[in-house]
Amino acid sequence: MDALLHITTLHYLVLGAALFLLGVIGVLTRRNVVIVLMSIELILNAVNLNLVAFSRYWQGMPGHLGGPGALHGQVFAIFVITDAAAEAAVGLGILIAFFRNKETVNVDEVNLLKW
Amino acid sequence: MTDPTSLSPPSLETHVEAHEKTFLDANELVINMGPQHPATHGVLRVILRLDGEKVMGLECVIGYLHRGVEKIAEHRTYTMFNPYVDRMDYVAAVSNGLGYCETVEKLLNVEAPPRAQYVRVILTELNRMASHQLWLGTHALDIGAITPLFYTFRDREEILKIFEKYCGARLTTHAFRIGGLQYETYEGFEKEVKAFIKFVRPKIDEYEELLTTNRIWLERTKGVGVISGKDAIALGVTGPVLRASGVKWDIRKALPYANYKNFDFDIPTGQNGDTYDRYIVRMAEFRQSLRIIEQAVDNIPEGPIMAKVPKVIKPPVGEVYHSIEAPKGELGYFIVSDGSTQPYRIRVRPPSFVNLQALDVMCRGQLVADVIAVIGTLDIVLGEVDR
Amino acid sequence: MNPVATPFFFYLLAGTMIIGGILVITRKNAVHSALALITTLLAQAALYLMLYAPFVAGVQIILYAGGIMVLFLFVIMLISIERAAKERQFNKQWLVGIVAAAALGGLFITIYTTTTKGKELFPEGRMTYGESQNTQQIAALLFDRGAGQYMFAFEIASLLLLVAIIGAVVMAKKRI
Amino acid sequence: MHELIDYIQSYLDPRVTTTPGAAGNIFWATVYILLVFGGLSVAVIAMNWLERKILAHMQVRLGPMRVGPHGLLQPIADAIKLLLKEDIIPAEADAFIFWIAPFMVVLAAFTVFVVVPFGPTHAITDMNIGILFMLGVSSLSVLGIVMAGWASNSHYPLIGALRSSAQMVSYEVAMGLAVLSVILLTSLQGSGLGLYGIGATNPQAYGTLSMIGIVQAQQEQGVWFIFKFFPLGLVGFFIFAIAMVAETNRAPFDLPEAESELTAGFHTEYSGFRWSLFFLAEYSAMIAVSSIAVTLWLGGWLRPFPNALSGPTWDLVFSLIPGISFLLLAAMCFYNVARMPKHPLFKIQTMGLAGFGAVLGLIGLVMFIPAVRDRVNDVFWFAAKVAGFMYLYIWYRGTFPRYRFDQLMKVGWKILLPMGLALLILTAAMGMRTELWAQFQEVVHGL
Repeated sequence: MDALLHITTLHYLVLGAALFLLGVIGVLTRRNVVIVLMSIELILNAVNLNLVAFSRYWQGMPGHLGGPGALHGQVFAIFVITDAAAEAAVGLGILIAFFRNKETVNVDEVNLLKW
Repeated sequence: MTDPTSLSPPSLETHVEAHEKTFLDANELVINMGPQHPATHGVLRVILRLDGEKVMGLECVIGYLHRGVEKIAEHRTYTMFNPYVDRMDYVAAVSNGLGYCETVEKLLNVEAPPRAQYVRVILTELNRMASHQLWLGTHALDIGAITPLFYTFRDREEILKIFEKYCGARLTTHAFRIGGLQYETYEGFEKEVKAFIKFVRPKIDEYEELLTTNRIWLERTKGVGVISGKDAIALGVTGPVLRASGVKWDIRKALPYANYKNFDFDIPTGQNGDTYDRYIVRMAEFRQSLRIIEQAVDNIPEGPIMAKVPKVIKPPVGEVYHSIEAPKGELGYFIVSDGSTQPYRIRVRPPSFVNLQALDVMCRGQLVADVIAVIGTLDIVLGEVDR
Repeated sequence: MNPVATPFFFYLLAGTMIIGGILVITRKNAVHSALALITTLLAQAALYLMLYAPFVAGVQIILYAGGIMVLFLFVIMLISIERAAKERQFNKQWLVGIVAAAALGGLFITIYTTTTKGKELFPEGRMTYGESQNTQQIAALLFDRGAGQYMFAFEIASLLLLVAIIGAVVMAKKRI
Repeated sequence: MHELIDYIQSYLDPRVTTTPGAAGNIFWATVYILLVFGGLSVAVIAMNWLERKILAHMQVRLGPMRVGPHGLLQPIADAIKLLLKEDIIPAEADAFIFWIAPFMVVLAAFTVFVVVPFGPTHAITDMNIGILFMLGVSSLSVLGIVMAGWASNSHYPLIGALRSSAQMVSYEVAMGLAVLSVILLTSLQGSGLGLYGIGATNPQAYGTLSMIGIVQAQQEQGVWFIFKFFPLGLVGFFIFAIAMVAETNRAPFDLPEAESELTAGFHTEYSGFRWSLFFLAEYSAMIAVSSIAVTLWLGGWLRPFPNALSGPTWDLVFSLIPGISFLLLAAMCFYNVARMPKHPLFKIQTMGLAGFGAVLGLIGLVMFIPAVRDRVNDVFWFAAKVAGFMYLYIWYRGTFPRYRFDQLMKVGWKILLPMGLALLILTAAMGMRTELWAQFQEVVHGL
């Protein structure tokens, strides 16, 4: 019970893993491209959660291991968010072009390299 | 020059088909603006075909206010029909009455006495100002400036007070009779009109102060709803809309009626034929109207107010067309008489109706917001469009 | 500022995130999915606050919830989703997908259980450091002349964004 | 119970220098939340009445006059009407999203007040990321608007929502650039020190994102940021002042709800209570962005003329102004009581106005008590500056026509954005001018 009530890094990691799995399921099973893209966002967020949790973990370590300035995980999370923005912009741009030509948003109908 | 026949709007069937598709992949979003819409000045229905916000074409659906005025005329005597014309362009009822009375007078071959002519000119020009004030308020409101509306209504009230004192009605005045005036002017009429001129001069500057040099107003009106003089003539557009396109055509000068030839005034014209020029032209017309009223008030002659007109009007067999310069353009009446007490047929040429035809030409390629501005600048009154 | 009632808020937010995540991948209507994803992202921003990462939390709200998700909603509105909502929602290999994900989950669980062997994984150190300088510290890591290690990466990220902007415009524009 | 008393005592101690949230004082934080949100609701109600009256007087009419003296009770009557109206959900609408969208907008508009600093200690909390939090949370209201437009399942709301989201997202960029220039300014310490401590003796001289920190930076540098680096601060302020009007969808940028084109934009299909939530959110968002502008450029809670009119005497004079202004309002009320028609039908109205004046006067008198005076002074100046912005909002609405959508985008992307970028670069260069000058001289010497 104490292990459940005392929130440690591990708790965040488990949460991150769960979100990651949800994202993977979404990417692998859904047909709607928009929802597939959203599932990718879920995966990226799961990773971010891990990064920030580890950053917190290293901040609590003694100086030679990490110390208060160990914010590399957070900086990484910011880079991941930047990437997510770029990915969403390009992904949705592709989606619009795709929809304009094929009038569908289903990922399994994207079966031509050129149209 | 644009061939008017090539300007016909797309048929309704294409709209229905277009409605099925989404608007990203094609040029079709069909929007019904009106008949219940805050910016269509009544019950005008405009079917807009949009590409995003760009207007690909539009179609006006009219008739929601049709009352069969022209048909009613066939069952009324000439005198009885006189009040009906006030209900067409209800914001410029005096002009409508003037046009009708003059047409019947032309048919009877009588002329109103000079005193009646002068009073007619004063009231008509006052009415032109009232109509323009209403136009300015609503037009600015459509473009988003809410304040001018209240300023113009405040000043229009003064005109309506003069009307009310003269003939007892404010809107549908029924001010004139065939052959002259029914009422002699009331005590202090000239003084009140003069006081009104003094009162309203600075007010016009006040309207201009709010709008003429306002950057947003310029951006919203310059280059919007452009129509060339040639197109305007081809479509039969008249009034300030035509003059703003650079055509110097005003029936008061071109085919003088009443006694307009006795007055000294200019015809303001624009160059670009855009919404801003139409605004400027109408603002200038305010001042010209004031000039005419001033001259008329100073020179009102004494004398009778009615010509010799029989009690029962029975014009000779024949037909006549007469037109006047109403605030919105050329208002013409075509009357066919079969010699009885009732007209055989009356056809009205309403300026709003004809001007509205230009809407499609003026709006193509513009944005939705411009349609609002252009409807406003055409200054249509649906009572006149639908009759 | 110390977080209060940590376990309560952690489980509340974690539950919100998991439920939101499940809704994202199960809803028929993409707008509902987006709404669920927004909830998940906001809960995650709150979790960042609990992890003493206020700047990342702020970036999460302003970029993810306020930027990326608006983009998503915008696109969902541009494409008609009524038809997509009526169609089959899962593709033909959905079973394979779930099995693969389950295998991945099994892998996670195996690693967690076999490597700890009763020990506490990642023992929590003592935090002597509050949030008050967090933004400034991140700025130092990103920009500072002496201690900034990520200056180059930051510039590369900006280049990436530029490429993404151009790419998105090229993709989405009808006529260039 | 004992702890509770301790909490209260610990906060009432004049030596307390942090906000309740930063001090971890949950009790006082809760009290502040209730106070701020109560005050906000009252402000929205007052704003509703004031907007009608001021706009009416700009337009040569009287505005509400029937409900209560000079229509003072009109907003309450309206609120009752809106609450009693039927709550219509269109048959084809997406009921859940239609239902939840107004709450999202209101939540976003209200949450930002968590970090608004009404005084050095008068804020619910002082976040390290204060301004970022405000911009982020206020941008969440776009989501609610987009959802409201989409869920209504009708053309006009959809176009209104698309316009609104495009508009808010694009003006956020210009807004963010203007805010960034202020954050650069906060890193300056006194005169002669460079940005980010580059030329400074103290290498840790970083800027701050904290709302309280920004005002304190202005206090330390002895200048409001609107006057800093003379034209630059002003330009930044103007960019923000324009962008904030667009951000709150008010005239002349009120395209999403352009009455003459889109009837009522994204809330066309809403009625009653849910519509009033949008209304509430719009006004509280106006107050929120105004308080950002006040905090960033106009010195937040600082009184005007701190340098020219300094010294204890002037301090005393300025601390009397809150009480005096309330007394003036009371005097206005009594003047109008005297002008009320002497007719039995107006008896209740006259008494009501007199009572209102008496309440205002009483508040004014209470504000002269030294203990109260020192505590409300900050809040008063902050509120007065925000009220100035609120008046501007009404003035814009009475004066300007509406922009067209493409013109709006042009202003946002082609004018404000380049200006913001140039401003940011110039501000940074001005902040580092000594350093830059030294480097320039080095280069010249090398040649």
